[in-house]
Amino acid sequence: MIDVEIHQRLGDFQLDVDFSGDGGVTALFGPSGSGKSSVIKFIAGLTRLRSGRIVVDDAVMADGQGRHVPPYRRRIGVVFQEARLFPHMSVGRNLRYGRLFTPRGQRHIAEGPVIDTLGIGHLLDRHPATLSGGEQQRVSLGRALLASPRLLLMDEPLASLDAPRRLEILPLIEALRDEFAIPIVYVSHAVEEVVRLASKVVVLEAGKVARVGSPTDVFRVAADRFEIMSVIEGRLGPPNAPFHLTPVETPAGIVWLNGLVRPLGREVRVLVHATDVALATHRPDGVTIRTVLAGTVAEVPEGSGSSVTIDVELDGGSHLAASVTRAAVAELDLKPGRQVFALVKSVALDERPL
Amino acid sequence: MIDVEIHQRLGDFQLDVDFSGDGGVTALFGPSGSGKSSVIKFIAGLTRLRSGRIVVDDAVMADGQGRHVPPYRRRIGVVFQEARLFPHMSVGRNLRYGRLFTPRGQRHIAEGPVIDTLGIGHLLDRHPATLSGGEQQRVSLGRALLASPRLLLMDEPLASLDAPRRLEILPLIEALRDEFAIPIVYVSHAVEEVVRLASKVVVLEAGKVARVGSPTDVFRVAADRFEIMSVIEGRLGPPNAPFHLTPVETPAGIVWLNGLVRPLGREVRVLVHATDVALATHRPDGVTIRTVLAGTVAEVPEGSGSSVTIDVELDGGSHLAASVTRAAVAELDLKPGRQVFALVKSVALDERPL
Amino acid sequence: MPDLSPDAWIAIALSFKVAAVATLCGVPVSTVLALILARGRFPGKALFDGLIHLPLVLPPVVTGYALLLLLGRKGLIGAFLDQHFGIVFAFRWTGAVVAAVVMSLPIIVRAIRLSIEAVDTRLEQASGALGAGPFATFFLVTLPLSLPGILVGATLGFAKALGEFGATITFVSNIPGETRTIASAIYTASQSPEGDGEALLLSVIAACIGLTALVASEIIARWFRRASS
Amino acid sequence: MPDLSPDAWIAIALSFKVAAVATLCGVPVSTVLALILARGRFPGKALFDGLIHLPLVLPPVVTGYALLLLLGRKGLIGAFLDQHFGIVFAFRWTGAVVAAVVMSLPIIVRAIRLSIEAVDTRLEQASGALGAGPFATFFLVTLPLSLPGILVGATLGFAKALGEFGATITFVSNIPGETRTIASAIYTASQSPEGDGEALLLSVIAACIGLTALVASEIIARWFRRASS
Amino acid sequence: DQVRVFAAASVAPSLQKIADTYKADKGVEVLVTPAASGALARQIEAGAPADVFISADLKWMTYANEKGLMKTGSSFNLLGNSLVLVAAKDDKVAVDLADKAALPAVLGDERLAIGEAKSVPAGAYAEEALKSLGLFEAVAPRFAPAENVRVALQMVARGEAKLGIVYGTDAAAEPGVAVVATFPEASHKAIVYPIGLTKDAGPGAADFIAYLKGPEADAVFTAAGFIKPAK
Ligand SMILES: Nc1ncnc2c1ncn2[C@@H]1O[C@H](COP(=O)(O)OP(=O)(O)OP(=O)(O)O)[C@@H](O)[C@H]1O
Ligand SMILES: Nc1ncnc2c1ncn2[C@@H]1O[C@H](COP(=O)(O)OP(=O)(O)OP(=O)(O)O)[C@@H](O)[C@H]1O
Ligand SMILES: [Mg+2]
Ligand SMILES: [Mg+2]
Repeated sequence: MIDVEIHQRLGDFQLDVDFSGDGGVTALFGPSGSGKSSVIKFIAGLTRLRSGRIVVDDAVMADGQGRHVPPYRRRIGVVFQEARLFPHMSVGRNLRYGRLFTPRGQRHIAEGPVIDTLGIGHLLDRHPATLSGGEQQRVSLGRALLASPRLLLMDEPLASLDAPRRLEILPLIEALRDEFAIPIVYVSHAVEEVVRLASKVVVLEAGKVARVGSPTDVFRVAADRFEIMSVIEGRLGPPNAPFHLTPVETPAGIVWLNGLVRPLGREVRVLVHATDVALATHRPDGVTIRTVLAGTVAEVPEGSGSSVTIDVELDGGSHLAASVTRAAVAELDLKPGRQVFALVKSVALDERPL
Repeated sequence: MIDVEIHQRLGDFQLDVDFSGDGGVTALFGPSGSGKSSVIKFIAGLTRLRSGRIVVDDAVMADGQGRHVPPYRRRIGVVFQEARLFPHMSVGRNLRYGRLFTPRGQRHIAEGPVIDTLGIGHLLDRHPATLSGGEQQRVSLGRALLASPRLLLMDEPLASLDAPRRLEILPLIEALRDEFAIPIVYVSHAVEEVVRLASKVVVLEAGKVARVGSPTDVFRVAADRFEIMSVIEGRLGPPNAPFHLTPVETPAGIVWLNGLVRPLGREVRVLVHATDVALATHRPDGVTIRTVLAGTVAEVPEGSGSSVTIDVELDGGSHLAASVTRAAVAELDLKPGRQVFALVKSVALDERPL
Repeated sequence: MPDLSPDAWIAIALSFKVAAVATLCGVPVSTVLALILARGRFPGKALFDGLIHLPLVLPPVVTGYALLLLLGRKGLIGAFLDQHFGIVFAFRWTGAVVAAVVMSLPIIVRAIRLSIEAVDTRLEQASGALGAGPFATFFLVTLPLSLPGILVGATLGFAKALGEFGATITFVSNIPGETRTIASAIYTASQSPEGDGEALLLSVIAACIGLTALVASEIIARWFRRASS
Repeated sequence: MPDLSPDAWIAIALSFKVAAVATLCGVPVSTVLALILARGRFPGKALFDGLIHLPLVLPPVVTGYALLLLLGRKGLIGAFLDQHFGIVFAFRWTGAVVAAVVMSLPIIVRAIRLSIEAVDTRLEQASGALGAGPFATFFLVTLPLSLPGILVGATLGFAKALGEFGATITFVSNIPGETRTIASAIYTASQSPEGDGEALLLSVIAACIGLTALVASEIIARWFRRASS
Repeated sequence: DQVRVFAAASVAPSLQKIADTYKADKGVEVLVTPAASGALARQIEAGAPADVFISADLKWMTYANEKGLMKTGSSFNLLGNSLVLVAAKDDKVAVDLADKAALPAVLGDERLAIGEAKSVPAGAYAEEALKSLGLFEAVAPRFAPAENVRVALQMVARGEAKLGIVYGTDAAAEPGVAVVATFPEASHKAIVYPIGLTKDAGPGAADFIAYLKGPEADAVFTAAGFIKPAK
């Protein structure tokens, strides 16, 4: 759905990026100054491409050879890293700005739900100057959405929001992705968000693509152990209403999700942080941890720090990363081939399946 | 060290805040639009106080009655939520700006280490306009530090930085707090940061102080279960060098810290997320979880969701919050007075003690 | 003000009309010119810029004379306008408007251009990304954000139009009731010693009108600033 | 340009000197006035603002006459300056500078004020929070960020000083070599039937000087914009 | 109907008074448009609505005639003027123009206000007179050329210039100055104000010119200090 190839110098900074994204969320991930915002600006057409190619939905937006569809004809929504609200317009007029230029038939996204979810209904008559940082960011997000773009570029849209507010807004972005089928390029430093939203992660480093792949693949080898995650696929079982839990049936055992998730039988992906997994050599009992998955140790990397990330092949073939201390590895004699039970604190899973 | 009392209307927003901070880090925490930045601006003297009192180190900065020490005489450093860099000066000149107005004898903070830690050495000749969002934020942080202020106000200074970069910068802030003994008022949405840095947390909600206290106390009753934390105090034991672990001896058992932390015998505080704690009815074995603490269930709140946060009184009297599913509570028949073992995934503890 | 002759009152009314119309015409024209100069890139831009500034550099009489040569009924452009559209500027109050516009153009254009160049281009980018074409962006973002400059331009233009004398009297003469503005009336009065009192009185009146316009513009500016915060 | 009389060359040199000095004096004065008007709050501010704009509203001759009354050797202020400091403006080129400064003041002040008011006050706040007092903040932040306006002010002031005629000739007369500027020379030439050629030639020269100043200011502005990005 | 008179600024005040009585007497409105003679001549050339042109000197009437702007033979000298040396009223000075040393001596290093010779007729006459009296070389460096005679007068009245050379009419009207000496008629060309009908003058214009030659007008002109033109 989107093809990006950029070879260009910005001052002293050389950007050489080549990736494509499908219909879902493509995450741009990488350290500060790695070129994420620059890529966004090229896709939006705000920086002129001199060498490379930007294609959205089979339409060539720029080919570095003179073809340069101006930004206002691209129908690409941008949530900028800074809010960039129009200071002379009320919040309401800011929000409705894009709508003016959206053909009537393409105004897919209704105002009410967006404003409600963003919690900015009480700000409509205010001017941007007096808004708080997070309020500005939410209005800016709303403004981009309400233009009903055919591609959405979001540059750290939730950076200055508190955790509860983020959790409220994430479903909105998921709805854009799923219900409205708007492809999204999403810049974020929050692994949680990226993993939850993205089907593809492009990791930038110093202007180059360092890794590309699914969140699982990319974060499995992430440099920082807090970023390592696994994804387990399964099928929703009948919810346990009194206890507000829903089982996800997987070949390796049942993963318990918090909340009542339906419909029965739906295929879901469940996300597990490597740091939320403990391993036991026999099936434990009398423990509050309810999700216990059976498998065998596939790989125990050498290491010199206190922790290592062990690769466990679960029954059924999917892989699970578990971050454990080397001391425990030695004590329990964990080595490839050894049968283990992975204990996953169900409460540490995300509220909604991916 | 700092006393803040503010009663003032900003447009439709009524701010009524009263708190004090000691020499360490006082965190301002709260949802978007709760008044955190407004408080910062009052302390810095950028908004004129009409009713209330701001006292820093026994000096009355503003008393709402005409006394208003102008900002430039307060020697209070501010890291703004937006970077506010001077666009006509190079990064280097931005960084050195505050130094011009700092009496020679009070220039405590050396340039080199700050610039190195922030990773902005290669930007010194650049102008702010072309910096990335995170680069701007780091320069702005450096600029405030290099003025060697006697009080530092930081408004989400790490919001747009990647996790590894944050982990690099946090020790710098800790050094300001510990080595230079600069009191800090710190606004952040990241519970991790707040817990790591702050000795006191002031939670704002809609312009009022909702809760005040130590991070433990505050996050113990936090509305969002991801924010609930406990603090356990103990004494450093002899590190286990081969496995890179350090024991913290507590009456309830040993807490294993990743890394080699010294000196032996030092009193430390260890932080535990409620979501990182599992409970078992008998001491487990054959599990990679190494930190097992003994205690009794003190309280099991009623609840209707999937999880509840159980209060466990550890042997020795300190309290530990554990977030578990209600299903597990029922199955294991957890109730007050019941002997339990708390399993804490050591790898989920913070790298450094608080 | 009983000692003011009826002619003087007519001159005041005329000046007011000329200044108002000159401002109303001058500001839009200047806005377009300022936009072209601020954003446009074309060969000869410097020359074009210079041409606009010319009335500032030359003595007003020369500008007036140039206008007479160009726009007079027998002038290059004037003859054309007269024959094809029946538009005559020479020796009409509309000519005084033209003179005032030309003379105040450099000042107004500069003020507006300064404001346009101060507009944060990132906001214009944001507008573009929201689907607004160059025109829409100009009218919805650039122009409103340049309002301080436009207001200053209008104020300066109005004041200048009130005070303009040299080019006006040279281009459209000093015909009572038709082209005798306050400035020309002051000149006329000052030609005889008995006129000194009237000249002074007229000067004070001109100053008062100018001051009123100024205060009005300050109030509008303040109101505008308040509206956007 | 062989047909230009030596007198004309002297007038050109003098104009250049007067315009340059007027710009050098007018810009700092205007900057201070602009700052006072942009930021100050005091009673009578509107009147003060009006006073500065007066030369725009009144015919130049009236302004010149007022200068004569105030700053002439027998004038209110002039006599004082003469007796206590030996400063005389009447019939001196310095008087031409004064006339040019007064006449261009409203334009320069407005341009600079516009730029000062466009400076993001949050940057000034940041400066204050870094320990810079009002003066330091003004010189290190406000002023450099107002440079576009100051440059425009300087350009307009220079151009206006070149073209100023009415107030100058009334205040300091038209003495060859002392107070006869290009503008006076052009006017004088244009007032006799045979003078057309010389008037035209001088006008072209004045236009060229103005254009050069304009181009120079554009180059400086572009260089400055590039330096801050 | 109307008679539209383009008149040199210096004649305009008197002319306006005459116009007022003319309207009262004859019921014909006279519209007086004052400006510099040169500007008026060029405006007429550019098609300005004028029936009568009164110039402050011969050269612009000549210009108008040469360009064919005037009705042939319609122009004649309506008025004359004298040229006088003035000083501020309180300034007790006496100058004998016949004594070549007197004027420079009185002047010292002060200024002599005159009209700018090229643009103001009075200035041209003044230069001519000074030359013929042999005073020019001595006083030329002390000139303070003004844009019009009124300004020159003010310079003298205000004490900015020690002396001034202006028309008798101006000196008579300005209470702040006193006439120190009158230049001999022979020292300069006759000062005349030519008047004429423009090429497309309306029918009433000739009547008004006739009226200007009549006794009512003459009284006004004389009161203002104008004299009969030298033939
Ligand atoms: N015009 C320019 N001249 C020089 N360097 C530039 C220019 N534009 C961008 N850069 C540099 O390119 C790099 C990438 O910038 P970009 O804004 O894309 O980073 P980013 O990945 O969005 O970082 P962040 O997470 O901090 O926002 C930065 O180091 C920046 O300084
Ligand atoms: N002048 C004003 N007029 C009206 N409302 C104002 C004004 N100034 C601030 N507010 C409101 O006060 C509230 C607090 O703003 P503040 O910037 O302090 O929030 P914050 O806690 O910093 O939020 P964030 O985390 O989003 O930055 C916001 O809802 C804001 O809209
Ligand atoms: Mg960025
Ligand atoms: Mg804030």
